[in-house]
Amino acid sequence: MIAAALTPDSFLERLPVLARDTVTGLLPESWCWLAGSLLEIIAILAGFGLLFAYLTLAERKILGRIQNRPGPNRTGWFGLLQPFADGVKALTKEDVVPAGADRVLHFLAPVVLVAVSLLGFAVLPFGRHLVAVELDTAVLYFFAAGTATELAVFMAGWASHNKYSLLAAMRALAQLISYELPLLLSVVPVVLVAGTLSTTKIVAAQGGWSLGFVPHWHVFTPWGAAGFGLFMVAALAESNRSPFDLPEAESELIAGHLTEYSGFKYALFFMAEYFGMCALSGMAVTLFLGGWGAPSALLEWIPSYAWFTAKLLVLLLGFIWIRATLPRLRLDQLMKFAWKFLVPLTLLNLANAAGWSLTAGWTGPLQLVRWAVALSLVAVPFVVLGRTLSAGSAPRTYRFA
Amino acid sequence: MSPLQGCLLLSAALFSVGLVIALARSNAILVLLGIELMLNAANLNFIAFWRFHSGAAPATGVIFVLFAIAVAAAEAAVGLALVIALYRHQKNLRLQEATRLRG
Amino acid sequence: MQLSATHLWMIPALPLLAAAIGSLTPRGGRQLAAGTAIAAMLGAFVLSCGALVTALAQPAVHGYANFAWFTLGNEVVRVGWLLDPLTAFMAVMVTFVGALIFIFSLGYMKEDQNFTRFFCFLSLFAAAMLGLLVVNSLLLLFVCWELVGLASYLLIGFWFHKPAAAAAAKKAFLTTRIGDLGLLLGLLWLYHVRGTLLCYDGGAGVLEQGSLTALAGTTVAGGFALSTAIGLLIFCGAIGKSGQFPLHVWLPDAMEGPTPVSALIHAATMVAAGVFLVARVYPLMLADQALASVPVHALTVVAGIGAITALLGAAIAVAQNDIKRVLAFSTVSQLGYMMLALGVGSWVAAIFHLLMHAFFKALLFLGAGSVIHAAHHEQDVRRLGGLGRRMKATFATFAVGTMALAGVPFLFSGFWSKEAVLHAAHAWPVSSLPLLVGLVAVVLTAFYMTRLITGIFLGAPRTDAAADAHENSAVMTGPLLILAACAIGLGFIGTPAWPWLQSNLGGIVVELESIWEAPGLMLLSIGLVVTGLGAGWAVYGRRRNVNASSVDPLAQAAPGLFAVLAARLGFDEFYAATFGRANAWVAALADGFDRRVWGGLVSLLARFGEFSGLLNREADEDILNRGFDRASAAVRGAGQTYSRAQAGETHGYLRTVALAFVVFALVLLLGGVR
Amino acid sequence: MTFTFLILAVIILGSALAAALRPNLIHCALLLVVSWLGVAGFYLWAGAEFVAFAQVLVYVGALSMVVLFAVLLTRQSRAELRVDAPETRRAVWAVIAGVAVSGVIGAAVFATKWDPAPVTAPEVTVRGIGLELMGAHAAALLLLGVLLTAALLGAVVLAAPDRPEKEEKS
Amino acid sequence: MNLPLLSLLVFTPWAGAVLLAVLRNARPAVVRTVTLAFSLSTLALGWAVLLRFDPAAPGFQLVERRPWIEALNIHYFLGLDGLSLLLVLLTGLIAPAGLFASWREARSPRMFGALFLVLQGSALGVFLALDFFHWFLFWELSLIPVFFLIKLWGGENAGRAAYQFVIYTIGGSAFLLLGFAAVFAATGSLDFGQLAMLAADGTLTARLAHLGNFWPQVVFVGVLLGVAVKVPLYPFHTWLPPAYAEAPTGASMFLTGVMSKMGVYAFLRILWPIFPAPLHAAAPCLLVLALAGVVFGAFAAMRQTDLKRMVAYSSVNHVSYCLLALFAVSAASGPGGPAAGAASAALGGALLQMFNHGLSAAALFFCVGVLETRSGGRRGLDDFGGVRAAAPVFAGLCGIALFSSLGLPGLNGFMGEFFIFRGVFGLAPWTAAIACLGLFATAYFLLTFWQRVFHGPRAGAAVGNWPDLRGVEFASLVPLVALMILLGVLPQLLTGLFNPLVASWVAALAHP
Repeated sequence: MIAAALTPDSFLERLPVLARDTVTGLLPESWCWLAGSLLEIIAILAGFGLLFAYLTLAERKILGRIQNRPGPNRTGWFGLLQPFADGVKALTKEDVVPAGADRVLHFLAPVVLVAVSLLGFAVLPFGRHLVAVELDTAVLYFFAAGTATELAVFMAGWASHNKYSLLAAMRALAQLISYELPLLLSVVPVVLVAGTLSTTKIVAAQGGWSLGFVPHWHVFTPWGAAGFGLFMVAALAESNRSPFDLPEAESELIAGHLTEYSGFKYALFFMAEYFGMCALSGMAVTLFLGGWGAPSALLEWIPSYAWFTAKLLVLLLGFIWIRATLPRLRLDQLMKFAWKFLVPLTLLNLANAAGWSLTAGWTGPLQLVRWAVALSLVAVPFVVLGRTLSAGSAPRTYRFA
Repeated sequence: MSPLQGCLLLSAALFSVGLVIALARSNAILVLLGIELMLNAANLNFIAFWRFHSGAAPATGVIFVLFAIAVAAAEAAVGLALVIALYRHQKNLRLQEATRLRG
Repeated sequence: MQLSATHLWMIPALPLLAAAIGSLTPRGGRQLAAGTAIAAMLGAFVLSCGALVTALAQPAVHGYANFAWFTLGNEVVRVGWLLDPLTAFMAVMVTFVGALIFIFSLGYMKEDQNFTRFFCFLSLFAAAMLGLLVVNSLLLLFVCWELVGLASYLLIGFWFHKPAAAAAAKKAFLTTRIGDLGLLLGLLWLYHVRGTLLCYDGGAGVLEQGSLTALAGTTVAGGFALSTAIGLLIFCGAIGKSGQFPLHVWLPDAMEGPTPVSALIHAATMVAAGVFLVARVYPLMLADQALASVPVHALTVVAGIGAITALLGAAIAVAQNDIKRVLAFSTVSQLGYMMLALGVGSWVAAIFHLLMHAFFKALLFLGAGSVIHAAHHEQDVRRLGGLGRRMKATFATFAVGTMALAGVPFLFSGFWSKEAVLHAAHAWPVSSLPLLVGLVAVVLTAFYMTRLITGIFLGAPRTDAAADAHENSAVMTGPLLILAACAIGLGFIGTPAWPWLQSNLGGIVVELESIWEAPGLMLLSIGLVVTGLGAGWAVYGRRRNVNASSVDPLAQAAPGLFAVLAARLGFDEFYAATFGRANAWVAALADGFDRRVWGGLVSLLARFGEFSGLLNREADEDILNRGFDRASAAVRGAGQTYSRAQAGETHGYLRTVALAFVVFALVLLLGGVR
Repeated sequence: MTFTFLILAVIILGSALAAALRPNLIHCALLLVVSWLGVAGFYLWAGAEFVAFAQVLVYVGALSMVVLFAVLLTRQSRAELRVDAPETRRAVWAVIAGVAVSGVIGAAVFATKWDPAPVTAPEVTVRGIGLELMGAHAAALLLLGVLLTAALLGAVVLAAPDRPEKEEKS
Repeated sequence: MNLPLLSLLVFTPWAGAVLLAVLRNARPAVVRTVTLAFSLSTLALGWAVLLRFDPAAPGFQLVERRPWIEALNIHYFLGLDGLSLLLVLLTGLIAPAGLFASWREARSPRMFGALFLVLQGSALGVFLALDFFHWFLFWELSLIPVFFLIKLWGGENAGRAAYQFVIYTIGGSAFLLLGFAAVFAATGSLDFGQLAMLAADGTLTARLAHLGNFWPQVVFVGVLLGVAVKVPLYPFHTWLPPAYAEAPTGASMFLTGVMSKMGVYAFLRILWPIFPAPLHAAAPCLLVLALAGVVFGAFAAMRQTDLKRMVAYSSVNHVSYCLLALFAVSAASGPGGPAAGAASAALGGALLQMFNHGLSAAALFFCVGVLETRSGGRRGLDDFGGVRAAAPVFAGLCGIALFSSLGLPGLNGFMGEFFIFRGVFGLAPWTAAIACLGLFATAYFLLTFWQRVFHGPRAGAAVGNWPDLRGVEFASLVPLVALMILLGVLPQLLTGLFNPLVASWVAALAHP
């Protein structure tokens, strides 16, 4: 029993696949593919929908705990039914469309946004056998799909016929374009080292352990750690999360492009933001944290999707934590941070990764040299750039405050 | 009608639409976008020939399109910068008014 | 104690070590620097004696020890040490005289600021000189040859703050370098022909029979034997180093250096290196003797140069007033003697004279140094006088040196060695000119030495400096006494009665009788010496009431001749006017070439570019444009019409392109291309 | 001639044509984005995944953003976004030119005898494209990098204000 | 353990330059230390290479060869033989010394250091590259930092000198590039080794002739011009004195110590193996030019009143000795081959001379630089007097450098020159005889230098407070001088590196 559980192909491991095959086995051969796809879509929608629901709750509860208040606790046990209450509220609210608005675009914007933010899930390998679409160019696909979110944000901002919204749209565009670059560039080293754009192969490339308990995840290499950090920072910005939530800054822009949305459309925006966050976290897990891989050979008997979920949840928790901790940036700081800090660092990291894979053959004491060089290539530019970046931005003095 | 011919006709039509946009509209941005459409039509041809026509090297069409996309991006960047310069100069984007060489 | 060839390197190594220590000693470390230098020299002397013992055991054998120095390309450069009586005698002489002069310097240089540096340079010189003697490779010999030149340069210019000293140093180095270039070429030629520069190498050396035969058997341009050509080129080096005519000009100027330096380097040792060199390669010089058809034999040239130098030096010495200058020209003259001896075929006589000359000339120079030191660095004979009473030891030893140099019979070493030279010249079948020259020089030598010694020591002091002079300390007089003893006693090792030196040098037992073949010659030379001394005494010895500015009696008698002699026959001026000017001219030419011709060419190219542009413009404006103006006036009208199509209207352009495409495509399609 | 192709053709041409006719600049731009997406779909249909995603990334992700930015930067009021309707004369000429061009090309397409199409799409993997780019087309790739850099700099220079701004006193 | 040592050699200085470019606000002391540390890397890595280098092994060692632009058959190809190693070591010595010479440079030490390191890396690249493509990149890249070093840190007429230098050399390089473009068109290869093999069996000439009958000659002349300007060969040397004279001392040292060797290196690496037949045909003429360089270079130096210009001309003279040897050997090659002993002596001597001249000329420039800093920028022949009294240690060390330069036996300069003369005498006796004039003239002007500046009473700029060598200056001059003495006595330290190489060259000459 234990032996069977320990094999990577245990029953637990294959359970979702078996379930799908059982359902599709009932249908004629020609429908199998369509039905399988539909099942996968439904599973993703359901899974992540639920995750979204409880993530909002978790966020509110955690923010509450951090701010030393209880958070929602009236609906259901520990407030567990709060998401559903919210959902019902959103559905029943009036849908307000401003008078001068571009009605078609105003409607299209949230729909496009949700649709697009869901697309990315198709190529995430949730488990050993769990990937909806096996693509040779999966990583490229993921980011290509993600780019459309910018368009949707712009549409929302423009269609609202509101100065704040338009300003927010402009801000969002600038921010998203600026952070797209470090996001992509921090992924390139992984592609370079793994030698493939396929997510499953990238995960496979991180399989195995040194000494049985140090996994070969990319995050455990100097460039990987740096890349992971950069990726997460850029992902924060891409999903408009604090401290990069300028486009929807309540205090400055009255929630920006969301100002003129209410009811279910607003809920859709909300949902899309969390989906985007989940998708990017999932990609980070895939690229840097070994995907569904177990951290130790001894823990392999736990099914792979459980590992993936665990890692995903940890990252999401991190998102929430950061939101509770950091204040919002100013717009010029935001842009400066992207172009003067993240982009050079990612470029250097790319070189670092190239050097790392070139020196793959080094053994013995040379290994130490390799590590030292790679670490210094991460640390030195970080310190130097960080210093130069903060050198210019001494605390501002306000003459007319 | 073979698939290749269909693709080529589609491309021809797209090209013409791009041409019409570039010729008929007076806004400089739209003219630029029309030209981008024409470029896309050309790319479509590359892929069509790569897919439905034997004889080419296995990846040539793809590579060509990739290069064309990159060049189009460069072209668009410069073009839009020109548009902004034009706007700063004459406070509108009507291309038919942009006939003076002197600044 | 014996020292074999293998360990011969220790002799130069000791002073070299002392030089190294001296160079690192700070200015304060006077005792250390001087002590190590003198100790090293004495050590080297002991070792040299050991080497002499070894060499004398088998005087006819050239002991050598060769080894590979380094490899260049596929050529192994081998060098070695050579021990034969020539080496050994020279080494003993150099170390002995050197040690004495070092000791003398302790007193002479006492007040000098750069005392340690002085001993460092002296040691360096000694090392190079001894190296020169012990090497078996002409390559290494050349190395040491240049290094003694360097040491000489440094020591002549020791008082570098005096511009005259600095200039003299440079002159010495450059003049000898001219000769050295000849030597270098000779060595290159020899190296190229023989593939080695080892003197003796078990039959393969350049001075051994196989090589000599080959060299003498090859004819080069002008009918010369190859050995003659190479020999003469090597002799060029000797001319430079030994102050032979026409490169003797540097030697008198070299007296700007401290007097011990003049004694050691420019009297006893380094200047004799040229003689040593010729003696070393004597087999090569002799190689063409057997050939009858050559235009000139190498040794004939040597003899000629030697004779000219001997006469020239002695004649100029007569008219000099500086003590050291007189002695310097005397050295030139005596070196000429040695060369003459070499040239007439008796290298043994030459070396005999060299050794003897080293002792008594060193003695004379040190005596002069003693005088100069006592007289507050006054060197002009006219401003001295009457020192004999105040400096008895110096006077006595100087007198011994003078008599040795003049060749006063029987008791003094110079007599015997000079006789050997004259006998050799007498025996030379080719010409009697060298003999005649030698005899004339004998008279002149005795004459100018009398003039010198009376000027310094007799009469009344002519200046305050001379009146104030006192005898120097024992550290200076001691070496004088020892050298004086040698100047008297050493001559006996080479007397006809006991030709020990000759036998041992050449490795052949010299017969007693052969020396006595021409007793008339000896009597003649004795007579000439007496004549010279007497004439000198007659002219200068009985002068009274002279002061520093009175005119020389000879100048009164023959002012023109005296002036010419006093101006050293105008060699310096002549060289400056010819070679110096040619040199400057070539330099100006080279520089001018760069600035004007090549630089000019470059700027010409640039100008040409500019010019063609200009031309183009002019042509355009004047010729083409005018025609075009008219044509374009017509075109302009048409152009204005057409220009409406080119209003800068982008759409119009694009449309034209599109329609043109359609037209061309239609033409193609309807034209039936596919 | 599949159903998918027809749909794609309709999307591509329809949105392009709509863009040609709409007066609102933003709408035109967004419609063209749709058209570009359609082209990306066409690439997918033809089996060139990589190109399709590149198309989306470049056109939808980057170009559209730049275009929209340019639109927003070059207007003074919301009303200006409604651009003038084409002058009739020019529009007629444009249509004539467009029809002529498509007619000529169409004629050429029909007049040419094409070889039969290969049954399967040529197999091109991402790795293959990468190797090809870095191998045979390495020089072109380098040149392209230079071109992009030059274009970027050129764009900055062109779009930068003519007069330097006054130095900020910090 | 297979570190890409050669790549490290080339790129470590560049990495230093990048680092300096980033350290925007660093203090000068930090900047200097960083610069020096990266500059010293060459010496350290050169030592590591030396330990692994096997002189006896034929061909190139520690080769790094990777395809780069396969479409053009271009490889990233580094390798080294005795010749390269010699020059790498020389660079390792001269570069830090040059930095020391400009240690007190107040004007933007960061830029200076960065440019210097770029220069150093490029020079190393030239010595190690074995494919014309990146060889030429390095070759040209070395010009840029030199231009700025001269222009920005140079003397009064630095601008003109810098432009002259760059335009002249680039002009030469254009011909070089043209020549190699034709070679590439004919053979499709830029690999030095392959080209040499093609040249050895005559294929190269045949293929070039296939392009057009005159092409072999045109290509040779083009390559010759490019290299000749860099060395420089006699009539193409007029850029050199102003450039060396106006450059800051450190750059002058590097220029004369390393850059002039790049030209000779190119002769040995390119012209010699790839164009043996045309070189043989042209060698008699070139021999005359090299001779003119020897003689006129030395005599022209005699006329200079600017010490730097004087040393610059002495460089022309000394480098021409190397060329003299090469051309003499080349002129004598052909059926039967030249006398093996003479040829090997000439080539070995030329290699020795390259290293020795680098040492002594750099040291001389260093000394002139010391004079310049002490006197506030004066360096005329008559601006000084009696410096030896004020600064005996400096005078002593400078004297050794001077005597090394004039070829005093016992110091390193003699070894190279003697064996060059020995070889050339065997191959072209009259040339050697005339070249002796150069030896004399060299001694003449160097002694004039020494006498006017160091001897006599203290005068001119030497009056007043005149400190002897300071710590940094002492530390940089002493190793150079010590090496001069060491190599003068034990030339085998160097000859051991390249003896087999020279032997193989000579062997190749015998069967052309």
